[in-house]
Amino acid sequence: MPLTIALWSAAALLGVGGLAVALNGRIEATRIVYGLCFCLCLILFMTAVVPRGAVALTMVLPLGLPWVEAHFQLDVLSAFFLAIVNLGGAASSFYAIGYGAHEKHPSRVLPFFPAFIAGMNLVVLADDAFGFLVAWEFMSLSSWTLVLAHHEDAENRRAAFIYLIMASFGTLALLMAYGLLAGPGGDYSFAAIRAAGHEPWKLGLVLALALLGAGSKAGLAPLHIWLPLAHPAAPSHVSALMSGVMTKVAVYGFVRIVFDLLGTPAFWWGIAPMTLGAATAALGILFATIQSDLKKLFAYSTIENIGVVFIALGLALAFKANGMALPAALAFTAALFHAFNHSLFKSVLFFGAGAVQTATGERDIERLGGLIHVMPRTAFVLLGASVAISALPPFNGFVSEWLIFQAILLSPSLPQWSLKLIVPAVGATLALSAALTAGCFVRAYGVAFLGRPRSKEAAAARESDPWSLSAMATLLTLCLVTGVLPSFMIDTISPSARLFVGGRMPAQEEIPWLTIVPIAESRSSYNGLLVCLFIAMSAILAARLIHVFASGSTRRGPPWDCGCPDPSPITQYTGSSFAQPVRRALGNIVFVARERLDMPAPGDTRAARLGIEIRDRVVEGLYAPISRATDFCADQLNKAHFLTIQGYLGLVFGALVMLLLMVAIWQ
Amino acid sequence: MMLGSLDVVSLLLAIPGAAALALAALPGYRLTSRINVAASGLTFLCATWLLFERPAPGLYLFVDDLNVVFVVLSTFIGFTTSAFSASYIEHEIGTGKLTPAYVRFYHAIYQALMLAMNLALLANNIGLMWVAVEVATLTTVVMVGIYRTPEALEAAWKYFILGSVGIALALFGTILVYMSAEPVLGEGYDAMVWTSLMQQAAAFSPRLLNVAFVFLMLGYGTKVGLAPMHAWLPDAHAEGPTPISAVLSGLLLNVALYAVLRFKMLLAANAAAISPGPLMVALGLASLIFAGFMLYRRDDIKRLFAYSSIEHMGIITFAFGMGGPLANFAGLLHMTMHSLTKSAIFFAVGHIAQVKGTQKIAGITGLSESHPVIGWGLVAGVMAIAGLPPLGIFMSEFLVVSSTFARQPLLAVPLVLGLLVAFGALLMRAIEMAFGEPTGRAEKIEASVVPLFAHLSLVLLAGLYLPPHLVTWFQNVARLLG
Amino acid sequence: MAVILDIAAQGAQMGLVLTLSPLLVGFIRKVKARLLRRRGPPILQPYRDLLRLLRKETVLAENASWLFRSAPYLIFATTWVAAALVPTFATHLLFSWSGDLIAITALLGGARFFLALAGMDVGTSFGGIGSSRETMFASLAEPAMIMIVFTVSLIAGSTQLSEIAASTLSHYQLRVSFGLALIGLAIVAIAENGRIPVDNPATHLELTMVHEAMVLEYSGRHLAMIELAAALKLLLYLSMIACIFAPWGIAPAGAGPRAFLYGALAYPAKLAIGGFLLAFFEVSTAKMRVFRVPDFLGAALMLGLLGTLLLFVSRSL
Amino acid sequence: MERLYFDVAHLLAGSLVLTSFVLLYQDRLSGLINVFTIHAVVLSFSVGWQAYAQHASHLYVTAGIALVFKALIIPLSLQNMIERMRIHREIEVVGGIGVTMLVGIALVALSLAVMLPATAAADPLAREDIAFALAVVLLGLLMMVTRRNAVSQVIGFMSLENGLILAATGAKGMPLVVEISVAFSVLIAFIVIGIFLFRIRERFDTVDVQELDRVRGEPR
Repeated sequence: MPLTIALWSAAALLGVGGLAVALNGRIEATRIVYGLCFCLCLILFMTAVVPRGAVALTMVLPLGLPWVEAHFQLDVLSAFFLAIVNLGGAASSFYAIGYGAHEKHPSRVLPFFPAFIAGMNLVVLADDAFGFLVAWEFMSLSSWTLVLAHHEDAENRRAAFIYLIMASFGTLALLMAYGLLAGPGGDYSFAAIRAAGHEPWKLGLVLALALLGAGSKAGLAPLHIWLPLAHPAAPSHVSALMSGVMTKVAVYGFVRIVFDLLGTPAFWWGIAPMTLGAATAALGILFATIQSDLKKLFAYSTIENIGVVFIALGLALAFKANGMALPAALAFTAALFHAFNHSLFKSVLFFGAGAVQTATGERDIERLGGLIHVMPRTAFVLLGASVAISALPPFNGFVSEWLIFQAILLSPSLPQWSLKLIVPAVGATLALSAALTAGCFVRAYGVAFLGRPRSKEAAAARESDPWSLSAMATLLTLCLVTGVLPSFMIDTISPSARLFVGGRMPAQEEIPWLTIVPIAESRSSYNGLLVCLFIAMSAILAARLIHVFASGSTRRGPPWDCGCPDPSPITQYTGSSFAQPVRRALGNIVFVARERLDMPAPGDTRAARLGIEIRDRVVEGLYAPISRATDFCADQLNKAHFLTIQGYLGLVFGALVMLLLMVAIWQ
Repeated sequence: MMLGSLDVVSLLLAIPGAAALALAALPGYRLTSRINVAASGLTFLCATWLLFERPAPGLYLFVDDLNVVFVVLSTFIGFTTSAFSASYIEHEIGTGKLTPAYVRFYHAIYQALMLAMNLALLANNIGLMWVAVEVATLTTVVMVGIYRTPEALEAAWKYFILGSVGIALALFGTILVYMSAEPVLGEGYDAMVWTSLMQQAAAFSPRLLNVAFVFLMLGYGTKVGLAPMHAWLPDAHAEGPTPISAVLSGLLLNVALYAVLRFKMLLAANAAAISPGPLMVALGLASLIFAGFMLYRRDDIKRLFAYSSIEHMGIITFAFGMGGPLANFAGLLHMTMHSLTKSAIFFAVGHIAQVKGTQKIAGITGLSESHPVIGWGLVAGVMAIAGLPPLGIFMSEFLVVSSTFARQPLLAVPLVLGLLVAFGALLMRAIEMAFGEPTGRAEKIEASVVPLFAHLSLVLLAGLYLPPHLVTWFQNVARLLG
Repeated sequence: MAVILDIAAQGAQMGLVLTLSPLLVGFIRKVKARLLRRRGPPILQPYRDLLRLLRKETVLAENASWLFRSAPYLIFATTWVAAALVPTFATHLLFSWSGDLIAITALLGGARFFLALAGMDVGTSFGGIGSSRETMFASLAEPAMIMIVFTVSLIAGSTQLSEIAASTLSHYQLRVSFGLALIGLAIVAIAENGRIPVDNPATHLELTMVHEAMVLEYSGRHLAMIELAAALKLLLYLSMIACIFAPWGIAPAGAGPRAFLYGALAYPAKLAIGGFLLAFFEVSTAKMRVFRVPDFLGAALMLGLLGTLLLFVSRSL
Repeated sequence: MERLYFDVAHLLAGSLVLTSFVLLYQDRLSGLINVFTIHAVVLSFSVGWQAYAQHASHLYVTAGIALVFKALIIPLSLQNMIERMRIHREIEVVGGIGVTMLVGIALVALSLAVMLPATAAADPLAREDIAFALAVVLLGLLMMVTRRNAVSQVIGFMSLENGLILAATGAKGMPLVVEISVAFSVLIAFIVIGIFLFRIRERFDTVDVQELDRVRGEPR
């Protein structure tokens, strides 16, 4: 029953897309469409969270490949990701009821937004390879049109181009993976694929293809280059969906294939996701630290979080392969938990970026500043989101990363040497990127919201509308709730952990004081609620006591600044100067950061300038050669377009003679 | 000729023939274009009738599962194209690119072309089929040259020379087939009739068949537009009237492909002969990759899509070359989808070129801004031809790639690379044409966009749902093709 | 009844760290002065400073926001909670399991997060310098800390400080990685508390200062809160080192009042030793350039990683 | 008697191949046309002989068609066409006659190598015929490849079709359909070419194919 409702709602979403076309140009279209999307997403969310036991619901419709038909299913994993998708979908629809009013040409957004959500839902619900890929690519296609919403900007067009190329590359990879799994018989239903046995080399190949396919959609390095281009190009509520939700759908695809369809893993399967994830995390956060475009920065931080998720998934694979059910469950739970958390706070962050952009027309933090005075509510919500994404207690980001650390601490008992050597390095990288995240968001928030406005747009900004604010606030509250009461989330994920890694963490609801205990009380435990309460209580207590017994009086004065305050806001620390230490200390790991100082000679009156050039090693080392090779081949072959008739006849003649020779020799 | 028993079939030939004569005689383009549409519609109805009543094979004409697919498809596209060409020709006369006399000629030739193609598809006699294909070639040559601009003449001349060389090679192959059959079936007609050939194929001299297939593959392959015999195709598409480009891509290539398939079946029926698969696969891959790279340097919209036709013909040939029920099914489906989509694209291109007054891509950017309907139509068409879901070509490409990867993983790699290369070029052009700042003239398009969206909606439907009858029918054909 | 005692013990712990931390600062200052042959300020001077600051009225910059005003209390609270989680005179206190070593690290990270933000709030160049440098140091110190946590907790089989202390007590053996962890932790502690050679708490020299630059705009009670938090942090690190590497005399779980007494006596002694060593180290080294600090911390990170690797490998031996 | 049949057929087919070589060698347009006339006559003779040998009366028709159309009408009209275009004296540069000859010989060898083993079953008459026919076809194609003048390309194409007819008649008892169609198509082909040549004349004052390539739709 819930599955039926879910499918109907997905179809209804597509219908809403059609309705949006019909309503084209009407002023109230925005509210109607987004309102409908909100309701439908809520319904879908309900179908996901309504308790149905561990049994998977399935359904077959006479669509798609005739002899396979369209299979749909709603098992625990699908339900979990269905919840993620529609939570994000509902939030961004609600946000867009207010935000969408500022859209210049809504006719380029409204029809495709519901289609995009529907596509993601169908990916999660699909139960056969063909349906999965159709939904998968449809999701890419609809989001592609959304990336092109502001097509007059050449940058966006380029972003859209790269995006769809990478997307269909991923789809082709997945297609081959499914082709390999289904075999020449061509029974593409997941049930049949599970039933069929496969040779090991086949499984390894499929794993690699799945990494390519799902990884390119999730933004796994080195397939990530499209992400920081495409996500910022779309309208902000769409960016939130792409960054917060679509990447999770990609994670779902990976989990579905590798943990479900492939059966029992070999120990080395875990290595690739782990190492790639670690590389992705470090690379993503280092790039995020040097960005000055707010949305680009968030996009790069998405890449980092995807890396974290894949680290945990790789650990889960390694544990599962060695039959260590409990640690596998821990890592798996951590991965899914982190995916959920990221979908929450990344949506908030992109909403905030959208609010800032509508308020100031700026995305460049170097031209912002002091927003905390003019848009205090937005500033407050974004502060919370920044704390959450920086993995600081008592918010949810900390809990999931804490769980991953606990999983890493269990990995010495893995028998294989390769894993023994890799896991600690991965752990160090994870710790490094976690620390860098905090710094990155201090920079982003501090430069954009604190200090003094660096442009008159920033000074003239206004607080954003109540719709957007309430959407952001709700998600942030969820972040806090899952942070202080993580045990519920863990117990929600446990069934899928049991299903896919054959074990589960200790049931958390039995533990007193709402503490979470990954393995055993004596090993490690964390109680978000108590920590949160203690911090709040002692802060309030201290403030109260001081105001009562010591002085509470305050006087406003000019800034001190070592006695020489400069009124002009240009003297503030800029984003790039803030990032300079990290750029110098760690920069050259993944990118070539060069500072060019142009210092005039003494007596010369022109101003000195400091230029920074950032070069991306991945792009230069991997993608530039590919495009060069394509151009070369195109140029060479293109000569064949300008032959004379004799030339063409010569081709035919040559082909004929060659074939005749072959026949003569063959006989 | 003994057509007594084949009334529907003879109608399929008689209607276009009569229409051709009538149109040659009648003046006034409005009336003639209406007659043109009506005749094509009638032909289509007769073709659909074949689905229900299947006449017994005769000495000259016959109907089986395989050619019914082609007949129905080509008559349908002939019908929609005639509807499109009505509005297109009107505009051409308005701008004085065509004189009424030429239009009369044009309509007559159009029906003659339909006649030739139906004959080629229905012929039960390899000689007759050859004649029909040759006639089809000659008529299209005339069509391509109809504008009489230097470019058009050059294109038509090249088409004529290459086409007739191909035809000549095909004839030689046909003769060889006869020679190989003659010792078994005896002199005379029997040795040229499909039905009897197929029954006795196992007994023919395999070596002769091999040589014959080389000639037939190259000869009819020229008409299919496979590299390296493709040279006539881009210019012929680009310089002729757009309806003819649609007919070329949507129909004529299929007809030639049909001939190739027939002879492939003949060889497949003879165990001792070399299997035709590898040759087809090689030519298919070559065309796919070659055309994929050629797409990057095209600055003329019609040549762009002409090369994409080469690419897709390559995919289809590849699929049939792979063989097996799955790949054959995929090939048939892909051929159908490609014909529908590509003709739809050419409808859109025709309108665009007429509005903008140029075929240069640089002159037609920002369509979705200036002409939303046609612009998004073009985008949908390109996305369909590039094989994105939920449109039909995705399904066939899914089957081609996955079945290939399941059977010959190494062959799938170049296939996928070729698809990706072509996709990149098409996507780049689509973004360039449909988005960005509009250039060129921006007046309304008065022509009807019904044929365009009729095709697109069919393609969309097929991508989501294939009626079971169609599926079983295609599966039979796929089994027939071995 | 037992619950009340537990709560009392926990409360005592929180009070103890709060009261001892200024004393520790004063003690270190005194030792440093003595080592430099100066008389130096009285040991209780930090208390006086705090009280004076608390009584003064607070001067805020015009464009200071609510974040600037609330940050000091948050910083103080998080540091205090973190400090309360570290066993000082007794292990297995009532709330000790509500957060482990990783949580403590994260809590300190939270405090730093708000401190860095507060440094940028007024929009002066000095605040920016301070925050930026603090962030860079932290981005290396935190992973180093995590790796040390790995090392320690792999040896002890737990990330709970109480359990670690217990295991160290129960079977104490010299291990390479243990030593590596100790050195690494010492380096991290020096960096985190802004001591020489990373930072000099005593100067206001623009080019060198880090922590002082961030709190430059603070005055009155806010400054008091921040100073107290800093003192707490120093105490926290010292007692953490003591609890992990020298847990002698600390009261085990469910111990009687006698054990608590021993613990209460042993703890100040350990602090004194730690403070003396710190002071001695500070007077015997010089401040290093800002951009050499990453190498300093990188060394800690490498030590931690090395320790963890050794343990991972030795597990299968 | 069989022997005689065989020898004459062999002689005629061989001389057809020989004429093809002459065509390859000939580089003056009018000369080319004359040689083509010979080519057509030889063809009609060999077809006639086949008709006599196979007792297939309908082949006489083919021979007649070949004689009338290919040996009379086409050469004459081509002649006066090039007269009117004033290109009948034109000597077109053919890259390396010698090389072309060698290639031609190689082609003949190839066609024999392909055909003789393939047609082991068929009777020797047919075998020889089909092999020589293939040689003629390939030589015609070679000529089309090497010549850049439209007229000579057409002639090369027609010599190619002569080879086809030779093959068709060589195949025993092949029904009339084919010959008619061939003649028919040649006729149409010729008409169309005529139209084209005139149009080309109107517009470019030359029949040099490379001129055409200068005006192609997509300039490089």
